Amino acid sequence: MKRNSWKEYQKQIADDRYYYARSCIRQNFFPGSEKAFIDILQNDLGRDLLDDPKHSSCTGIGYHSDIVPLETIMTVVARQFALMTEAGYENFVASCITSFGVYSEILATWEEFPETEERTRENLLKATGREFRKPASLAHTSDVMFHFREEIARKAKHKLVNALTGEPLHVVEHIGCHYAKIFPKSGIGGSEFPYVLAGMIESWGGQCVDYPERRHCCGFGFRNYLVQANRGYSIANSHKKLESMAPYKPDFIVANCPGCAMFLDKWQYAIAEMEGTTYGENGHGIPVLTYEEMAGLVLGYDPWVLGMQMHQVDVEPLLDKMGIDYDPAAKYLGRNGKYIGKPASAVVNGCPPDTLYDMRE
Amino acid sequence: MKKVIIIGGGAAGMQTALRLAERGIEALILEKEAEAGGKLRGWHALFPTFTPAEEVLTELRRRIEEKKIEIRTRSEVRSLTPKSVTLADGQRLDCDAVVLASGFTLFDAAIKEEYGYGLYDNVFTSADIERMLNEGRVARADGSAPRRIALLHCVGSRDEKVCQQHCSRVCCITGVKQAMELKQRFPEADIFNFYMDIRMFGPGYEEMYREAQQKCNVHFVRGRISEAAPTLDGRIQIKAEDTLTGRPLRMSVDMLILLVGMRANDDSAALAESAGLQRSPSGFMAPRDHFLHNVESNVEGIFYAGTVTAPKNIGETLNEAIAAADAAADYLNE
Amino acid sequence: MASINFGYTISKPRAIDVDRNNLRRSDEILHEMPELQTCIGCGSCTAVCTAGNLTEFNFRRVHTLVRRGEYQGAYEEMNKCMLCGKCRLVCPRGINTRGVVMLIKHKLGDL
Amino acid sequence: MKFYAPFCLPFIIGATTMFAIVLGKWLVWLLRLPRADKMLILRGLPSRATFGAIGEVFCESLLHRRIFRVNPVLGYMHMSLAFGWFLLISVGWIETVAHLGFRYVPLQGHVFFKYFATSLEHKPFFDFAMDLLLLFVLSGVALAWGKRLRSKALGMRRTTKHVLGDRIALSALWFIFPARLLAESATCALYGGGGFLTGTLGEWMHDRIGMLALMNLESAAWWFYSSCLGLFFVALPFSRYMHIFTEIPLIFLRRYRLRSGEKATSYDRFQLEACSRCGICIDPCQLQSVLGVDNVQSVYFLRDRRYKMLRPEIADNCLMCGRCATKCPVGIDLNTLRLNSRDRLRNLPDKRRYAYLKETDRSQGSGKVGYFAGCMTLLTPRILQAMEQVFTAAGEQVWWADRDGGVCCGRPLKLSGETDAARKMMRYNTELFRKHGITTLVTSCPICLKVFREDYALEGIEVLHHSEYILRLLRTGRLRLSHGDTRYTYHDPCELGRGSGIYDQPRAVIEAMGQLLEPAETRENALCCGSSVANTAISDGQQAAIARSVAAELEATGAETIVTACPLCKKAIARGATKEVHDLAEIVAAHIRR
Repeated sequence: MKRNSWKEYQKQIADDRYYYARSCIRQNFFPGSEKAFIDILQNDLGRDLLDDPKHSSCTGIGYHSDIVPLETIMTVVARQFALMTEAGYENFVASCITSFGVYSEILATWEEFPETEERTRENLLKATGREFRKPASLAHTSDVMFHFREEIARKAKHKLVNALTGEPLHVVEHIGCHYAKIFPKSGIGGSEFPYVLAGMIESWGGQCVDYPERRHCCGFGFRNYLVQANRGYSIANSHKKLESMAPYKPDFIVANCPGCAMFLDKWQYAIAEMEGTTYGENGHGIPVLTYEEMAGLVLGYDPWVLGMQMHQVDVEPLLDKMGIDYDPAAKYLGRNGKYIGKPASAVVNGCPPDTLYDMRE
Repeated sequence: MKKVIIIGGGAAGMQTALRLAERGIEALILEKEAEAGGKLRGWHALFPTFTPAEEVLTELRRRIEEKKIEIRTRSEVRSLTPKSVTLADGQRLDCDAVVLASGFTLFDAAIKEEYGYGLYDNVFTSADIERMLNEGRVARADGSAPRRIALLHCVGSRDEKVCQQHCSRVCCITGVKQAMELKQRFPEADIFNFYMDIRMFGPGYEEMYREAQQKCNVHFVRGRISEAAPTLDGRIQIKAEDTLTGRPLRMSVDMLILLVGMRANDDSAALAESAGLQRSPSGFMAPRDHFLHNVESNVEGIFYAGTVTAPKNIGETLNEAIAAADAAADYLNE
Repeated sequence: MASINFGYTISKPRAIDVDRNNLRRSDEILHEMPELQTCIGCGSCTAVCTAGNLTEFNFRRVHTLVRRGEYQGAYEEMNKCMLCGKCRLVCPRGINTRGVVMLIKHKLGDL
Repeated sequence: MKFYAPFCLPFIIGATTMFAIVLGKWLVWLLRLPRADKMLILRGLPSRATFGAIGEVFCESLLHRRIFRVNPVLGYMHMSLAFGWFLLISVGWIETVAHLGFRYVPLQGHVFFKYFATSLEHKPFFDFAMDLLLLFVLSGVALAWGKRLRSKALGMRRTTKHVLGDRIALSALWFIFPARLLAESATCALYGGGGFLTGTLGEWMHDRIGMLALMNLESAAWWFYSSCLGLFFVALPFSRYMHIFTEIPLIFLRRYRLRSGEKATSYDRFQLEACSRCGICIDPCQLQSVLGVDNVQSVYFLRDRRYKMLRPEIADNCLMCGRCATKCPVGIDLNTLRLNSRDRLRNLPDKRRYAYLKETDRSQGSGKVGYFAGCMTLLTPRILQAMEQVFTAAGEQVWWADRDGGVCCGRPLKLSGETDAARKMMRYNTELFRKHGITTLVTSCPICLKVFREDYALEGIEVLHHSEYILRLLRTGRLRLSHGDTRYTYHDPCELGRGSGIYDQPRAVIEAMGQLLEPAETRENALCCGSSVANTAISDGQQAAIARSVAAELEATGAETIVTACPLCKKAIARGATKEVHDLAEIVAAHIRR
């Protein structure tokens, strides 16, 4: 399906000198991805990016779980901006979709209600003695990656094509809700069919899968996942998406949101263990990648360096398909060859359930 | 000079006569009531503009007098042909063409016994309300002011059980109009409209509907009232299903207003018989076709104006009257 | 083959999935009782319903669900009906409601 | 002399087969009867009932008196065949005895006596008598032929459509007597003798046909006659003609007070096969006369059920108005059979059903007299209001059982065949009535009335329809009505009239207020309003059509007001009427004198 709507939604993305804000979830679940982003920008693209150790969580999860009040999160965000200002940067890039949403939301709030900005400045000053300038440009890291997609394509060692057949890979792209559903203008391609990931996929030789539940939320929904009683509802959302995409036989899923990447991956495991259903080829799950991992593979990074061994669903079938050579033995060897341990076999990776146990016992 | 007899002295009849006069044709209006004006008489205000019905009626009457058009009241028609009309008293009037503008009959709400019209106090019809509005005194049987009012749509319309399958079209908007008028009189009152479908077909109707909901806070419940029963304190308890919540609903109201539909006149069968006119299943007269000859009957020289063919609002009726008059005039000038 | 109990299950979707529902029975019912299709959902039947005044039974809702292919529990619901016939007396579309109840029970009884 | 010839074979085989099967059937049915029924028979046998039965068998099985009442010509046809044949046999018997004295003569000897008796001298009296009887039977056969060709000729608008078995038996029957005439005449032609019929015909043949041909003709004719008999006898137990032998035991059992119930029993077989498919039940059926539905009437229902091909759409499509039952010459309990067929088709006991019927008492007031409006009455508030006025005028303390919605009496469900489930409602209401300690139960709904009287265990509680109750108030002077000059006509509700035998009370009440005009078909023959809860098959349009026809007949009386005594009838007729339709109670309330 041809989508032109994205052309109406364009935004200025700074070309250089980024102040980088990390994501809580990704540091824990996809540490390789953020590393890869930094490497790609600094080494492959030779851009200036500051990974500031002083910055903190944006407390977005707490905010969306009704734990952190608005004033608090405003102050926290103000502090991030202050750090950026002090470091002499003005292009703020967030690695987390929720953070991105939070930053956009707060900037907009300050726009609409200047008094809140004033109060925040006072609070920040009282609390930390810091002052800040609002960023000249705010972008999500996937926006940046999208910005350089052609450049990356030129440097590509691999393409998103099946090395054997030469067919383009079928990719399901999943956009985090907070990327553009809050402020359509803040996302490339708007809120309905953002083009940010699709753009990368297309310029790197892949083909986007358009399936009925494409726009549906992954189901994280903060409280829905965090409160165990609601978790059945949370997983039901991913379940719905997977049911809907499976007939299109996607080769992998790529997400630009920490939560989405994590849940689309981990819920496949949970569904397989609970119902025995898997959605990928020959009884396996569908590999779920972050856009950095996707870019990394395209640029010829080693999958284990990208941290793809951290995935719930094994990525090997995809690597083989793309004709990427990797060392299976090295999968669970961390930095300087230290064995980091190996997860138990799982239905989602084509292994019959050998263990019967109850998490609650 | 050619002469046309117009059966029915309501809005349609008078407008037809006026137009014929303009076209230089003599018109004679036969009205069975003691006074011309038809259903406009005793109607209070017209939707969607709240124009007083009296205003329209007076103007029509004035023009009729100005044009010196003869209206014979108390003359009921027994039978007709394109060239003559026979009255109930046997008197035969000759003419060159006939325009049938005998209008409609209001559905008798008492037939829907379960609503208790004529059985309990405080059950009224839309016609009663118009009358009360004209008299300037809307009140419950004991004279007190209503605090809660329910209007029921589709009484005697779209109802196989009373052999009235057609939609009377104007009741929906009438319900909205009366709800607003009542709200104006009783700002404290809660007003509920019980409907099956809301059909706002006319210009400004949908807007009026919105206004009733938004400005007048009129409640709309999607469900048809099935039973009404008196309560000890002389109110009416109504039962319906709130179909949008899927649960039975009961409430006591101070006034239950039945929006009675339009049905074909009882004598329409006999008239049709006498002149060989075709009728539609609803009992109204059937025009030759619905597009190019919608004011002509299947009989040469007999024409239709207004609600004699189907439920219509006043505006449509007045327009159609002109069309009918022109059709008749053209026919005579051939 | 649930092997692991995580302490929660996957909630079933609430949507009426007409694609998944098997409309065969519903079609049979409408074929035998085409007038059921003329229901305008005015709710008169439910409002007068003798059983509906004592229970959650909602004739209109149940037969509508059945027409959408949602048969689950319809038979049990219809069994609440007392077949007294008030609904048939008030239906403005003249639907043979008692016949509908019996037909649905007949068609879905073996579910 | 020996009484055997090869041509007797078909007859002998046929006769033995028939008697074997018929006796077999009787035996099985009797053995399968419920114990209680068997006891009834044992107790009945030595009683006067037996004699009564014998008398009835003579009147009905032979003379067909009831058919005579409905339709003389048809009556004569059946009578000439049944009684005529019976006489032929008995007089034939006497003839043999007269000729040979009391000695054993095999069956065929009697039947084909003419053939064997050629050597004996003639007894002109018997020749004459037998010919007369033969003529009598032949006249019946002629009528039967006529009925097939033009049913109207015999005053029947429609006649039964038959199954194959019937047609075989029927054609065989038609040829039996012409064949007999031919055979006997041929014999007379050869050996002389015979009466005014066979004799004359014999001489005529003797003069025209050659000896050899005549001899061939004779044997052929006897073969044909015997074959017709044989064929008829073999077909009989499988055809409608089984009624000849089934009606006899049925009459006895009925006299012993055996009855069909809501559950099928072996007794039903006697009723099923006692149906002669005369088709008299077709004409009174309004589904036939008004809607042209002509495959559901009792005759077809019984046929389908007997041959195990009964479909629900047939069983359900009946108003159970009982018009056919009043006309049935065999007096078959058609409604009950219909009912227990539906029970067979639909009843499935479900313990969980209607568990919600607890703590649902919404009754109001208190008093020795209870008033149960009934579901339908709740939709006709005029009746409710009228009853209230009546009660007040009579100063009656009333307990209102279901004014604010109650539990259905259960009859509609029972009529649909779910008899066990219906019992639950009946039990619930019974307990409700008991709980409030009423001694009289008044209802405005004949449907409720019937079920209260027949299926509820209400010992100590008198159940009255409001027409009965009001009449009682009038008779005891507790209620006084003003008499006007309005002319009323009254529509008998099926459940009230034919159903509960209440015809006079409402009429008496009406006559206390004005003039009563009877419609063309009234009382036992009154029409059904068409909205009967017993029929779940016909559409609203069809109900309305019946209602219109009924209204037309009522309006034809010229009355100003149509009165009935059933909320359902009232609603139904009002749809088709141009005149006012009111319930009895409404009229009464309007005429109360204070």
